[in-house]
Amino acid sequence: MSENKEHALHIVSPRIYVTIFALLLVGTAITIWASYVDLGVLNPIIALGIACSKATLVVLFFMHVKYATKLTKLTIFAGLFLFMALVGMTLSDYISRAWGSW
Amino acid sequence: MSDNSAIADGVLENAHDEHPAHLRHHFHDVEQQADASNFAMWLFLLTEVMFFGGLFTAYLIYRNWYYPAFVSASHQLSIPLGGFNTLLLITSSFTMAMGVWCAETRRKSGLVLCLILTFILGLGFLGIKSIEYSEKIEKHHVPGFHYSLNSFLDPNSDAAAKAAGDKPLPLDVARHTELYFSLYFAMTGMHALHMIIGIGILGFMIFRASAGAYTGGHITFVENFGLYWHFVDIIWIFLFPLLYLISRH
Amino acid sequence: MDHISPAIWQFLVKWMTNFALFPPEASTIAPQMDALLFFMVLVSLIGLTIVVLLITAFSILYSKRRHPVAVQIEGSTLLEATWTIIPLGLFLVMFVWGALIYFRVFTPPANAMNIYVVGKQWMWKAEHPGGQHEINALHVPAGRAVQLTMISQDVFHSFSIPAFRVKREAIPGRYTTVWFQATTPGTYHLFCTQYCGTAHSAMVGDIVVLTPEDYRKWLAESTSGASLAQNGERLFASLSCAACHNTRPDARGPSLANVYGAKLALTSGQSVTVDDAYLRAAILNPSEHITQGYAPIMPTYQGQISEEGIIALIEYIKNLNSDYRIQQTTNTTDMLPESADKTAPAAQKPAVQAPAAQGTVKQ
Amino acid sequence: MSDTIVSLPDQSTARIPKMNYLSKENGLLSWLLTGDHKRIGILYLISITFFFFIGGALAGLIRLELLTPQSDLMATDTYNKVFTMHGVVMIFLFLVPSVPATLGNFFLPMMIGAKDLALPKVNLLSWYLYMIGGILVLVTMITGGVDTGWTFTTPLSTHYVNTNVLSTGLAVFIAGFSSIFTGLNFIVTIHKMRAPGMTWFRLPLFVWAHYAASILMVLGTPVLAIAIVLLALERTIGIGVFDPAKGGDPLLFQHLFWFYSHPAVYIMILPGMGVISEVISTFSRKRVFGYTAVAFSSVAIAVFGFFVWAHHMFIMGVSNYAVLVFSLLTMLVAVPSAIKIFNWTFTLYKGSITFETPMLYAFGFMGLFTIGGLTGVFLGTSGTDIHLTETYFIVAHFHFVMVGGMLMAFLSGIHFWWPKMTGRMYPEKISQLAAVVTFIGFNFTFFPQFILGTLGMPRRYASYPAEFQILNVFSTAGATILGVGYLLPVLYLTWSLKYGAIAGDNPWQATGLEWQTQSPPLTENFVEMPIMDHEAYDYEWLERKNLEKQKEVASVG
Repeated sequence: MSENKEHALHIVSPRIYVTIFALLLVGTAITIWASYVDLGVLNPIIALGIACSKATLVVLFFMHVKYATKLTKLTIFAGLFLFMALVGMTLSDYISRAWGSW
Repeated sequence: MSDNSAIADGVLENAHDEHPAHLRHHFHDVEQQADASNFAMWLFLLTEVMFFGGLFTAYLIYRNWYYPAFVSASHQLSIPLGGFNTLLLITSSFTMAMGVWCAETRRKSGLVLCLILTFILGLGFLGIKSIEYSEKIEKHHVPGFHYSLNSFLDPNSDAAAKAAGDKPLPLDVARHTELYFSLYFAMTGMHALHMIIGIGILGFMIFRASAGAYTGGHITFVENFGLYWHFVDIIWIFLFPLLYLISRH
Repeated sequence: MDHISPAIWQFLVKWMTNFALFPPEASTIAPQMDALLFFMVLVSLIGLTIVVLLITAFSILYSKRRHPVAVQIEGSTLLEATWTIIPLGLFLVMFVWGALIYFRVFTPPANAMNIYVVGKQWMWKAEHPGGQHEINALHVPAGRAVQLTMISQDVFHSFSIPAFRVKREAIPGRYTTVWFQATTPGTYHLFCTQYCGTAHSAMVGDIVVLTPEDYRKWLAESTSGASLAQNGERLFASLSCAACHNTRPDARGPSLANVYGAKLALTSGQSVTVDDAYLRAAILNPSEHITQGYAPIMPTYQGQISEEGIIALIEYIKNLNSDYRIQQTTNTTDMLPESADKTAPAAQKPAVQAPAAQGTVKQ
Repeated sequence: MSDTIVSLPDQSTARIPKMNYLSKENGLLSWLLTGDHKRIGILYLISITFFFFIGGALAGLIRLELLTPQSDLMATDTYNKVFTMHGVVMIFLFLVPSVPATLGNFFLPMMIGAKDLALPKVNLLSWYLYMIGGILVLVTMITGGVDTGWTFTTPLSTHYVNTNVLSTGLAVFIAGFSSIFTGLNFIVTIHKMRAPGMTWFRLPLFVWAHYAASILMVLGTPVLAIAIVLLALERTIGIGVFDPAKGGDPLLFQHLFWFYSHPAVYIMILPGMGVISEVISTFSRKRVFGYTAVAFSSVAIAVFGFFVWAHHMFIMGVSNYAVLVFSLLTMLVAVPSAIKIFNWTFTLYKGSITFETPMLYAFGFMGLFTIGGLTGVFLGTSGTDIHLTETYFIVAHFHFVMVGGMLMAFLSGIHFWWPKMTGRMYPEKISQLAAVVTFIGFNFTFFPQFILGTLGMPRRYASYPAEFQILNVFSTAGATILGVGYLLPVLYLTWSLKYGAIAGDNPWQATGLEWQTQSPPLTENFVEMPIMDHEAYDYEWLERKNLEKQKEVASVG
């Protein structure tokens, strides 16, 4: 098999799990708090930013991707890329419609 | 959507026994088998990402078009309930991760405990979700024939809108709140459906785990289910700010 | 088509048209489109010929009988680069050329006369500015740019005139435009090309291109008594638009004179140019289109005006070059008893949809 | 020198091997509960053929109706139902699963030297999902059909028709998951199950093509699924996301729909291209010209294929800027297809070509796909798209690609691997005749439609102006010939199951691993795990191997 075998059970210690869990809770608290502060356009950006970092933590540690094979990482990356393409290219139509005909 | 469990079934097959004699006939070794099912699970999660991708696209378009309506409509959701649900789900993700660790380190009672905790937390999430849903049903905020604009045309008649200090919306703006609730129900509904499926599988796993099925070294099933459960958690991590936390100041 | 020999063009178009292999060219855009079309056909034929010739030649030369042992060849970067780059270049030429034509078809000239088209299951309704209505037919003058502003009342339809090489979908909920300048008088096909339900294939009609004189004659014969703008004026009065959009100093709504084409600053901070789409949106979703300095008090008219009604209103507003007409409307409205305001729309609607003079409507 | 490469064993002594995947177990249950990729491939082959002929019968009805300008054979709404069901059956139940689920299922594991697909149960599940989807379509058809067109355009499908949109949607949804699982299975198998020595660049191009198509299946199909879910909600509850009256945008449905359905045409054609690579190489005894380019062009098609979907909506009110971008990207996706055509052509160069049936179909494919591909450029070019879209030009274009391309490739593949699947040869002369008849019939049927489209005849019309009749008569006449061309293989292939000559392991002297084992293969595919010690399409290796075998036999003798 060409894929390397580093997948072979990297056991993540519970201490890391607890840390991540705490970070996630803190992140949730910050999002809720931030939504009550008027930051203008920054509000949704902060909310999404925190959501993205929380998701990244979950993916990297809870889902063990930090210790996973290149193939797994590539797979996730491909998925995210296409997700962005779907959202981005569809939105590009909607945004540019507002620009008028030419 | 029994597809998740189907994948799991295929994988489950592999988890029977550590003895190479019980290795599925078409694999060279246990390692290849575990690798393959893990990769398959990731691919399946990709399809889930794209599945929710369509919903997120729709959400972003209409949020941009009808921002004022989305703001008022989102004020109908309760942050304490939503926040508590986030807490439950994150905790359940944590217990699930610990469950995988227990399986890796062959702690049977730990695994069973973690799975039961995850199961309870998941049920708790659904319970709170159903409280939220029933409130929407009472207020006629379910899109369709019975949809009512009262809370938005006359915020004083509505406790949540009043608390958020909403101004009455003109009819043409208020009408677009229905789109918000359509997306709210579509997105949280799809998410809840995934939770229900997950909880079903969890129940099955608790049963199997207490028989010692996953603590003999073959943990693929637990691992893959963990991935699924964390994925569902991630979806909620995005749904929460997008649906609950629009312009609360 | 100056760059192709007239004789060849004659052959390509006239002869093929006569033998029903090619649609007639009856608009200014048609020869331009056809030039690209012929170019693409030519490229395709050359490409196809190369492939077929190569396959045939290789099949003969290297058949097992003649060439019993194959010579293994890994590939050739040079050759492969050639057949990557040449098609890419040709495709890019087609892209640019095509984009230019697309640009032309969907950018109407400033002086184009506007005709409104409403699509519904399963007919086309055309509203001329002069008040002429047509169903499943469209009369246009030759030699004059005509813009169609289209909308659908229900599902997607598509307004297709093959002889003009133009086609545009009529969409529910928003205007689309297309324009053409007919060159040759005659009657041409009008098709609905977007599948729209049971009688899709019956949603066809005639495009009648008339000489300017005939067209003028037709306009005079087919008038329904009131122009589209006059219909709009009536609607404007009956919906009590003038209650706010009047010219009094204390008016609650902005004056609409000369508003069409103007740049407006909105309360949302946006700045928009007023066009058909904006006016339609402002009538149906007024709260999101409040002119700066005015309170958001305008009610929505969604569900109260038909698409034709909105078109009449837009046409009316378009033609408001001074406040004079509005003042008159105001006067009329003032004279109406208060209760008449509510019954008026129902009473006025039939006038808007009154059938055109006999002989011009194909039912 | 003979002009064929067929080398059959001595018919007087040859026997079908006693132990093979067909004979291992008996009874209906052994088929319905099988995990064997080969048996599932056969199950698919049977069910797909069934649905192909249903779709074909519907096509026949369409052509009959269009024989005359009036709508006289059936009422317009019946006609609308017929073409809708034709589209749904042919696309979701035939074209999408055709090559991957039958030939791909059967041969992909064998080609990479695996015993089975990575997830055999999921593979069986996907066949059941396919069957549920198929049966739902049949039920829909019996209970009154659906008349939205296979594109389910909103708001027509959500608010304006009262036919069985929901059951059709559910069928497509379920069949979609069948194809997701097939794709997922292939990707995992190709990544994780390759035999020792089978590096990525030793994979047969058939495998590369399936890999690319699988990516599209896995990532594209879920978007269709969610579009259908939203459509169903819109239709049942009226949630408004596609309803302009409630502020929704009906075009959003098309964005989501075409995000899947454009890549879907590559799902349909890529596996066919894989077949053509195998066939052309085998019958010209030569390694495919520019292996790497052909492999990467498959992947390039898959990747670019995702970014061109809005070219289906050029005149539907997407922004003009989006039109420019999507038109440009469409031009880019056309290039890899051109590369493939030329690479296949040059594979013939200095080869040693024979003209067995699979090769004839492959030639047909190359000609028709070239036309289909080039006319696709007409439609991807924003300017000419205005005139040609929504007419018979588009109908002709995608039938050239799908029927002229994919179906030719499918038939080519079926003939090519038939001896491996069944252990028996089909009658050569009549099958060559069928290939020629199909080619002629096809051109008669669909070439006139290019002209009809240019003339402006709209698609999905039950009646049309009288001046289009002559070409329509041509087309209908051609369809009759085409029908004969498709029926013939069913007859002689069935005949060959019992009476065909014994094929032996490798009748075509092909190099793929699937040919280096007995026909029909064992359930485990190989007696011992194969080790790949040569490049793909290495005919010299095959010759050496044959020589060794001869020597062995001689020395034993």
